Amino acid sequence: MKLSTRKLVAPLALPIAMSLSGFAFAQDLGERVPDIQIAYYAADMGPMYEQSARVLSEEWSKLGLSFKMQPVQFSTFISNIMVGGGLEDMAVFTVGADPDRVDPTYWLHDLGACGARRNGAKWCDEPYTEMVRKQRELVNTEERVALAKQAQQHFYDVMPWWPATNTVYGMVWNSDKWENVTSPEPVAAHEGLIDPWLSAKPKTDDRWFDWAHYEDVTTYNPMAEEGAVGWIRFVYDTFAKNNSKGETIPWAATSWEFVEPTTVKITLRENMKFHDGEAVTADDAVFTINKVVELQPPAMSSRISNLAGAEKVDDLTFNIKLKTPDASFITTVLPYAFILPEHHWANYEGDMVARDVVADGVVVGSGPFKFKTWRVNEVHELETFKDHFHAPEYDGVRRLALGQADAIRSAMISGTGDIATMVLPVAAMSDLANQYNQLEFKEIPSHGSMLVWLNNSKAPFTDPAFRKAMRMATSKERAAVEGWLGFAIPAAEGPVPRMLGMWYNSDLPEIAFDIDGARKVLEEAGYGWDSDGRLHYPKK
Amino acid sequence: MRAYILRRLAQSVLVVWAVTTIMFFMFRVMPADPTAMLLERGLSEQAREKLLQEWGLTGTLWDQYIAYLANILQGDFGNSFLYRKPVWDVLTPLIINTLWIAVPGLLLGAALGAVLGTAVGWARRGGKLERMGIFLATVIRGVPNFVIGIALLTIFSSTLGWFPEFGMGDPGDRTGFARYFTLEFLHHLALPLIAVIIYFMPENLLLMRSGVVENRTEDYIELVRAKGVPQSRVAWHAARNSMLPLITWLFPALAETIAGIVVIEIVFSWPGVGRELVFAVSRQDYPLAQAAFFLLAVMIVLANLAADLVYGKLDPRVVYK
Amino acid sequence: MTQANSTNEPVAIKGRSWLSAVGQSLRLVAGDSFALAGLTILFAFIVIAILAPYISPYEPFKAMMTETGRLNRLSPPTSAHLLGTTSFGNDVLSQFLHGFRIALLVGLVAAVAVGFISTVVGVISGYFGGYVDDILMRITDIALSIPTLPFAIVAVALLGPSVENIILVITILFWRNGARIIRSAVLTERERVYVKWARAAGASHFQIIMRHILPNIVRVIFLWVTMSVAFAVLTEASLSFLGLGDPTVVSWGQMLNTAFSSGNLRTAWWWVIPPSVALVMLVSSLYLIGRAYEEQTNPRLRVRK
Amino acid sequence: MNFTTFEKPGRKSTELAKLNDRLAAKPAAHLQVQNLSVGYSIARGIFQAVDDVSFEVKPGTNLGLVGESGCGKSTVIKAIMGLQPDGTRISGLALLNGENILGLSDRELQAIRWVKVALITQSAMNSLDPVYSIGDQIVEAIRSHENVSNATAWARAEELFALVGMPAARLYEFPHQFSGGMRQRAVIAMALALNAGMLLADEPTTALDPIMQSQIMQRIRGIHEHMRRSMILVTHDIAVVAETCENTVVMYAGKVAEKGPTEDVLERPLHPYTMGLKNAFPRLPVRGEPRQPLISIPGVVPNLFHPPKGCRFAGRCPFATERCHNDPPALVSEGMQAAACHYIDRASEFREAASRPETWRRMGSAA
Repeated sequence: MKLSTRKLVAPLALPIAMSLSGFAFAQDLGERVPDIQIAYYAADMGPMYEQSARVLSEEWSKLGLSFKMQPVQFSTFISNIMVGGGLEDMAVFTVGADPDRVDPTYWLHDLGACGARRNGAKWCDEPYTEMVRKQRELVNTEERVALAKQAQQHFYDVMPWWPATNTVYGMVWNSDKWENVTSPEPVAAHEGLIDPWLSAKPKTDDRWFDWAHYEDVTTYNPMAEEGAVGWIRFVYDTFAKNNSKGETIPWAATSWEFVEPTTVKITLRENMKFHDGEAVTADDAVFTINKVVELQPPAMSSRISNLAGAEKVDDLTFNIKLKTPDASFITTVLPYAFILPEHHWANYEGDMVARDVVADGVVVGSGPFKFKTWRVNEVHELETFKDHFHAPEYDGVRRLALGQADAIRSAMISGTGDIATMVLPVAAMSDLANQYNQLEFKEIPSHGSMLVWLNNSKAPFTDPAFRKAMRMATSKERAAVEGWLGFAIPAAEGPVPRMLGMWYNSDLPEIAFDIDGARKVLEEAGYGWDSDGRLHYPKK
Repeated sequence: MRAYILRRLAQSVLVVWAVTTIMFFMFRVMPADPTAMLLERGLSEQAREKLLQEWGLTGTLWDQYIAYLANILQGDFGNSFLYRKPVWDVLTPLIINTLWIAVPGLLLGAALGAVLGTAVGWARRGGKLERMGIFLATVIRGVPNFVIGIALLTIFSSTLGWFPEFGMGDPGDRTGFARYFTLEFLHHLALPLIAVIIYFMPENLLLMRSGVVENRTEDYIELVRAKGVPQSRVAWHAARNSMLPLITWLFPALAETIAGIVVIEIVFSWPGVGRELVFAVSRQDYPLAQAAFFLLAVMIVLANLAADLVYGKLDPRVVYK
Repeated sequence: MTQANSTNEPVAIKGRSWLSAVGQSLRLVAGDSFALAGLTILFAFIVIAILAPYISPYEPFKAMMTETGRLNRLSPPTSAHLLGTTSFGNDVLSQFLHGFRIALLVGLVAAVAVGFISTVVGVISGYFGGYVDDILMRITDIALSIPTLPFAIVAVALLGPSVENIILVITILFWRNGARIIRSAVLTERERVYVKWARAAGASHFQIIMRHILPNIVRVIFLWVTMSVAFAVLTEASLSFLGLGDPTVVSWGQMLNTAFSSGNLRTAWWWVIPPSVALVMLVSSLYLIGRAYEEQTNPRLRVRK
Repeated sequence: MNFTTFEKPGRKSTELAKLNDRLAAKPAAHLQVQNLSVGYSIARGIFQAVDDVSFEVKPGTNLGLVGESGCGKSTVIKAIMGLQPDGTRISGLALLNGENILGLSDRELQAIRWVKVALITQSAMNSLDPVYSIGDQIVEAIRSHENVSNATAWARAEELFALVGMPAARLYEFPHQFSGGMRQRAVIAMALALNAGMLLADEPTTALDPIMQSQIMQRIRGIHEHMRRSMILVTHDIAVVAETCENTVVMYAGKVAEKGPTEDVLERPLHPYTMGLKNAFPRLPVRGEPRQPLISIPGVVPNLFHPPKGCRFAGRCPFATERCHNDPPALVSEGMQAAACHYIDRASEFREAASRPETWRRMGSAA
C-alpha cells in the first residue's frame, strides 16, 4: 500500500509533453532531473502550507518533474532550513507580517544578502549584497529608495527565489458591542498596535475588550519577551508606533531626528506617568537603553545589536548612539524599544533578564494598560490606564488563551469573545461573519509573504534558465485560491512586497503564469523530455 | 512488610530514573531548536550561544545529562525556556486544574463502572440486560475521547446551551483557591468531567462484569445465596471479590488516563498540565515538557506501588514477602 | 477445548498444529453474534480500504471549484459531493474513503509488529526465566511507566510526523503490555506435563517453544493483536487529531483535526460525523471481537452448559 | 476468651438470650419431596439431571442420599435450596412443613433459606468468601434474618464456634488461615446459626482426609443428636450413611434406585446398584466370615443427554435382561423399602451373586 499522494507526478505531464515538443531520444539528453524535495511548514502551522505546496508542485510537475513532499515543523524549519543552511531543494513557507518588516531591509538584506543569517536559499551575489547593505545606511530617504529599487531590479534579473503570495490576515469582532475596530493593515493585528486595539470603542456597558486567542503570554518581563510587538507592549510604552499607513508615528517620543548618522535625538512626551504614579523621564529611557545594551538580552538581540548606548540631554530629551548608521532604526527599533521605570529596576540585584516581574509585583510600565491578573494558560487581564495619553475608551482588555480554533469560534458566537484576530483561519472568520449578524469581518492584506525558495547552490537550481522556468510555472493564483482559500494575494515581482509602498519597485515587469512558456525556456536551454515525459538535463 | 515496601520503592526509583533518562535523551536529540522562534525574529549567533548556555544546552550531552540529574536530585527541574521561571511555578496551578477533572472523573468513572459492571455481571447470562450492557460498554469504549468531547460540546453547549463551551471559568478576576468553589467553576467543570467519566467508565464496567461473572459461579457465592441474604448483598460479595483484580488494573489505568486527558483538556480548552505539555513540546520548552513528563511517569510508578499496597489491604490472602 | 484436553497423548507427542490453533480461534469468535458483527464490519472496512482509490470520486486533496471559478468550500452534501466538501474545498467522501486505508494500515502493521515483539519478549522471558526474565521484566516495568499519549506526542514531534514513525511509536508503546500477558501465559504452559516430557525426551528449547508453547498461547497472542489493532487505530487518531498526523495522507483523525483547527467542528456535520462514526465502528468492532474471544476462551466466563 | 459477652453484659446479653430462646423454639422441619425433576436446557437439548425423585424426611430424622458422583444428589439439594442455575427446569414439589418451596423467587426464598433450611456445603475449601472473616460471614447470616445487633450476632457466632469445637478468637480469621477441617467446621457452625429446622449436608466430608472425615461426621452426628434437626446427608460413602442416617435414598443417574430405612436398605438391598455400592466400600471384617473383597462397579454413569430407554443401571448391571434394557422399571415397594428394579423378587438371589467378585468382573470384561 504505497501512498499515492506522496509523489505527485501529474498525469497531465505526458500528453502535454508529447504534443508540444515531441520527445527527444534519451541519448540526446543528459541525466534525468532527479526528484525534488519540497519542504514546507507541517500541519502544526495550519494546512495552508501543505495545500499550497501541493498545488504549486502540481503545476511544476507539468515541466516533467517529480516532487517529494517534506513537511517540516516550524521550529525545525527555522533552525535547519532558514538559518541552518539545510535547504535540500526547495521550500514553500511564509514569513510573517511583523510591524518592523514595513522596512525593506528584512526583505532585501536579511533574506538575500551573502552570509545574512536568514538567507536559507544559499544565494550569494556580491554586488547585490553591497547594494542592500548600503541602502540601510542611507539616512536620506530618497537616496535609500532609489538604491532599494535598484537592488530589487538586480534581484529580479537573477531570480534566486520569489514570493508566491502575500498573506491576507483578518479579524472578526462583535459589532453589536464594539465600533471603530480599525484595521492595522498592512501589519497583522498584532497586539500592542494602535489599530484595532486602542481605537476600539464600546457600544454597550460591557467595557472589557475580550480577545479570543490561542496561547498564553509567557512573561511580563520585556527583556525576556520574544515577540516583536507582543502583548506586553500594552503595558510598556515604546517610543514610537507603526500605524496602518505604514508610517512610524510618535508615541512615548514626540520627535526624533538623526543629529549625526549614528546619533538620534529623541524627545519624550510631556507628563507621562508610570502605573505607580511616578513620572516618566529621560532618565528612565536612558537607564533602560543602557541596561539593554549592557545585558544584551538574547530575545532582543536582533534589534539592539546596533545600539551603542544612550545619554541624557535634559529631563525629556536624550540621544541614542548607534554603532553604524542605520536608516531602518526608526521603523524597526523605535516602535520596539520600551521604557522601564528606573526606580523599580535600578536596585535589582538578580538577573534582570530572568526577573519574574509578576511575582515581584513590578509589572509597571507607562503603557495604556495596567497589569491586573494572569491565570496561566487561561486568561490575562489588563486594566485601562486612564492617565495614559492614548488610553482607550474602554475599561480593560482580556486575552483568553483558548488553545484551539473551535473554542475561539464558540467564544465569538457566544459573545464571550469580542474580537479574534489570528489562529482561527481567515476563511473561518469570514464564514463566521456571514453566519452571524453581530459579527463583522475585515480583511487585513499584509506584507506577510509565502516564499518559494530554491537551493541556489545545487543543480538544477544553479541554472538561471531552470529558475526562470520554475518561476513561470508558479501558479500564484492557484496557491492563493486553493492553498489560502482566497485569503492571499498573488505576490508582485521582486523580494519586496507591494504593500511596502514607496519601497516597492513597481517597474518590474510581471511574469505571467505560463507552463508552455516555461517548457520553451527549458527547451531552449537544452533540456528535454524522455518518453515518460520526465525532464532531463541538457547533454553535456 | 516494611522490607517489601522498601524493595518496591527502590525498584520504583530505578524505573523513574530510567524514564527520566530516556526522556532527557529524547528531548536532546530532537532536531528542533528551542531558539527557533527567536531565530525567525533575527536572533544573533552570539545571543543564541548565550541563550543555549543559560538553558544548559551547551557542553557534551553527557555533561548536560549529569548536570540534569544532579539538579533533579535537588528538586530543581530548571527554568521554563518560555516562562522564564522554575517549571514547578508554571506547572503547579496547571496540575491542580488537571486534578480537578481527573480525580473526580476517574473516581466517578470507576465507581459507576463498578456498579454498572456488577449489574451487568449479575444479570441473567445471555439475557437482554447482559447483552445490551456488554454491547454498549464495548462500543462506548471504542469512542476516542476527543469524539466524546466533541459530541458533548456539540450537543450540550452549542445546541442546547446548557453548559459553557470552553475554559475553566468566565473571564474575570477571580483567582486563588476560592474560585474552585464557585457555581461558575462547577458549571464549567461539568462537561469535561462527564467526558472523563464516559471515557473511563466502560473499561471498568467490562472488567468488573467479567470479574462478577467469574465469581458468581464460585462456591462461596452459592453459600451466600443459600444464606437467604438479599440479592444485592449476594451481588456485593461477587463484586467485592471482583474488585481485587480490578484494583491492580485500576491504579495504573488512573495514571495512564490522567496522561491521556490531554486530548480532553484541549477539546475543552481546560488549562491543565496535559495541554501545557503539548504546547511545551511544540514550542521546544524542554524543561517544562520534561518536568510534566516526569510528573506523569512518577504518577504511574506511584500508582503501581499504591495498587500493590491497596491490593494487600483488600485481599487478606496477600502476604508481603 | 474439551477435545484438546481429553486427548493429552497426541498433544504430548506431536504438539499442536498452528493451523488448527488459529482455526479454532476463528471458530470461537464466529460463535458470538457480536463478534460476528465485528468481523463483518472489519471485513467491510478492509474491502473499502482496498477499493478506496478506485471508488473515491476525486483525489482526496483536490480542490473543488464552483462553476464561477470559486473554491467550493464547506458545501453540504450534494449529488456531486455526497458528503459535502471541507473548508479547503476537498471532497469529504474521497478523504473519508482514503482514511480507511490509513486506519487499517496503521492498525494492522502496528499490531503485527506489537504482536511479534510481545511474543518474542514474553516467550523468552517466560520460558527461560532466571536472569533473562528478570532483565526483560525490569525493562518492561520501565516501559510500562512511560505515559502513553505524552510519549507518543514527544516521540512523533521528535521523529517527524509520518505514517512510518507513527507505527514505530505505537509499536514501542504497546509491546510492553503484551509481553507481560504473554509471559504469564507461557509460565503456565511451561509447567505442563507434556512440556516436561518433551524436554525429558530431548526436544530442543526451540522445538518445545514452537510445538508446545506457541500453539497453546496462540489465543493469548491473537487476543492481544486484536486489541493492539484497536489501540493503534485510537493512538493514530489521537495523534492526528492533535495535529501530529502524517500531513501527506488523509486519516480520520486528521480530517477531524482540520475541521477542529479551522473552527468548523460544530457546523460542518457532514465533515465531522463520517470519520467519527467510522473510528468508533472500527475500534468497537475490534473490541467486540476481542471481548468475545476472551469470553469464549476463558472457561470461567463461558455460559455454563 | 468469650470477651464480647463478658465485656458487654446487660442489654446485649439479654438480647442474645432472647435470640437463643427464639431460635431454640424452632421445630424440626418435615420435608416431602414429590416427583422432583430437574433438567438443564442447553443448546444440544435437555440434560435431565434429576428425574421424578420422591422421598420424605420426617421431623428430626436424618436421611442419607447416596450414589456415585453425577447421580444428581447435589442437584436435589440445590433444587431444594433454590440454588439451581438460570435456565434450569424444575418440576415436582418440595413440601416443607406442607408448603411447597420449589420454584420460589429469590425474594420469597429469603424467608426460607437459613431460617428454615440451612446448608452445609460440599467443598468447604471454596465455599467461604475469601475476603471476609469467618465471624463476619456468620454474623451476616444471622443479621440477614434476625434483627439483632452486631455484637449479639457475634456472640452467637462465638457460641456456635464453641459448639463445633473452635476457639472464638478464630472468628476474626479469614478462610485462607484455616485448615480444611476447620473450614468445614466453620461451615457447620454457620449452618447452625439460625437453628433451621432442616439441614442439608452436601457431601460435607468429601474434601477431607479420612481422619478429619470421621471427626467431622462425629461432630455432625453429635449435633444432630443434640439438636434434633431434620437433615439430609448427601454422600457417596455408604458407611457414613450406615452410621448416621435413619433413612436412605440411593440415587442412580438422576433417579431413585432404592429407598427405605437405612438398616433395611443396607442389610437387604433390593436393587443391584445398592448391592454394588455396598461392595465398593470397605467394611470391617466380621469375625468368622471371610474378609470381603472390595469390588467396584465396572462402567460409568450413563450420559444423561441420552439416557438409556430402559433401566438406567442396565448397562452396568450383571443381572440385566432384555426387559431391563427396554422398559424403565417403576419403584416397587416391599415393606418400608422400595426399589426400581424389575426383579425385586429375585433380590436375595442377586445379593448372593453380587457378593462374589467374579459376578462384576464378568460384567466388566463383557463391557
